Amino acid sequence: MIKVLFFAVLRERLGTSEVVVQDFHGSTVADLIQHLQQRSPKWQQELASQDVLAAVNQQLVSHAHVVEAGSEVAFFPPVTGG
Amino acid sequence: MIKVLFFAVLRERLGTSEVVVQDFHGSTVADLIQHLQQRSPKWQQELASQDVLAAVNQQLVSHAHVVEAGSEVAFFPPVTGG
Amino acid sequence: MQDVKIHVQEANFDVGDEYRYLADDAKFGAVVTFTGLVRELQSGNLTAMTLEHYPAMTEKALTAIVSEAQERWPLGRVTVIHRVGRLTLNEQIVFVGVASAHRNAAFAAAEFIMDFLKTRAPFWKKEHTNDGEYWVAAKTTDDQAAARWQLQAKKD
Amino acid sequence: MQDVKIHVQEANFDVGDEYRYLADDAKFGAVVTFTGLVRELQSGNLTAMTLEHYPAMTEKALTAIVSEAQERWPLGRVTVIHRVGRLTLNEQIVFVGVASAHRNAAFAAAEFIMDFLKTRAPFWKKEHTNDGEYWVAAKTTDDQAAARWQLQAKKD
Repeated sequence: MIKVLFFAVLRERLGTSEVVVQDFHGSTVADLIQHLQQRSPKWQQELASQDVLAAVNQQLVSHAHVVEAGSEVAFFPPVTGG
Repeated sequence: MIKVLFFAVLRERLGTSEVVVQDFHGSTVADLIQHLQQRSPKWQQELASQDVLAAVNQQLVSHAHVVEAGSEVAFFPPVTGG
Repeated sequence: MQDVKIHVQEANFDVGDEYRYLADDAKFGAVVTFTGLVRELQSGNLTAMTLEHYPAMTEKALTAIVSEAQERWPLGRVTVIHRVGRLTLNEQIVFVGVASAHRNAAFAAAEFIMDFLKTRAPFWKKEHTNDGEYWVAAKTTDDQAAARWQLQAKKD
Repeated sequence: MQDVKIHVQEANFDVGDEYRYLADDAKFGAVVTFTGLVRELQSGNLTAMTLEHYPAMTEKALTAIVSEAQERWPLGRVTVIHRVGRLTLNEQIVFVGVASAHRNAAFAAAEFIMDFLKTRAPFWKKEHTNDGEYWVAAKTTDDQAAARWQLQAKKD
């Protein structure tokens, strides 16, 4: 099981802040993105950008990072604080 | 006539904060230093350092700067404010 | 981390109070502060902004940035405050304050923390204007500002 | 110079008040402040220090430094306060504050002003210790800090 969170414009466009993925058999963040993109054309489109940032267990990682079962994975647009 | 001011350790070592030079026939700050150095061996020594900074009319200048009659010339050690 | 204060909060902060805390440690003679405020857009019709964040990650990310600064420069107290929620025009958004025995270290560390906060800490701004609401786009200048620290040897 | 406040004074200053003045101009979203304080010597026996200056020149020199910063970066309000006279341990000596629309300009300008204040403004410190009085020697690191600005193109 993987908990997936979305923030900011990505949260608004997908219409959800959190989904739980039970059936993920891939390995990396990129695989998880591909898995989520199968949900609908909208998900396909919104998660397609190379600009989507990923954090695994609250740490920024590259899309090549391996996702262990039980992880919290967050996807969000480039940050704009400060 | 040239008004000459001294600050900080230079003021203390020369024992004066201000002298008026009436008979200066040189041209540059370096000439004025040489002129002042003739006053005594102490003045010779205290004004000998290349580190002595000069301001003419309250502007930092090089020792090659030309000194006009009526100027205020100040000599002081490297600054240590802040 | 000792002497590191990191707050993510809706409440405002007082720069005078934050300065006093930083200056209170008598070993460090240089204190640099940065404060960022909500300002008018070029278009002139900003009414407010909302700061969203990723609560579980925010303090971790800020702590990691401050730790990296502490590895690069000898620092005393360090404070980072970032507000979240709804902020109106001229309100304070962010505060970074650094004490050090060396002024150039204090300047460099404060700027480093801001540059990485802007590119690595999970905050997002939405602007509310008379024409609607817009998520702020990330600036490539912020990426460039953060990237230049990678190029610098840890020589400061 | 409009929006430039330069004070050379015996009185103390309040960083919170100075910050508020800088932040009060609603056009500029970034405010950087630097404060320098009297700290203990390595030898640990400082009792006080005296700041001497060249009154006719001091404000001129500081104004020239601020003008140079304004030519390099787009700045809002700028404040420079330098105290003179006798100061005891932990007292504030100097304040530099800069407002700008751009945070990197605010940081750079504040550091630039401090670097040149340290090498071009006519102030001299004498330390009073249990062992006697000593004029502080100028630091070559201060000269180096000022010199690096000459090497930088005005690209910021």
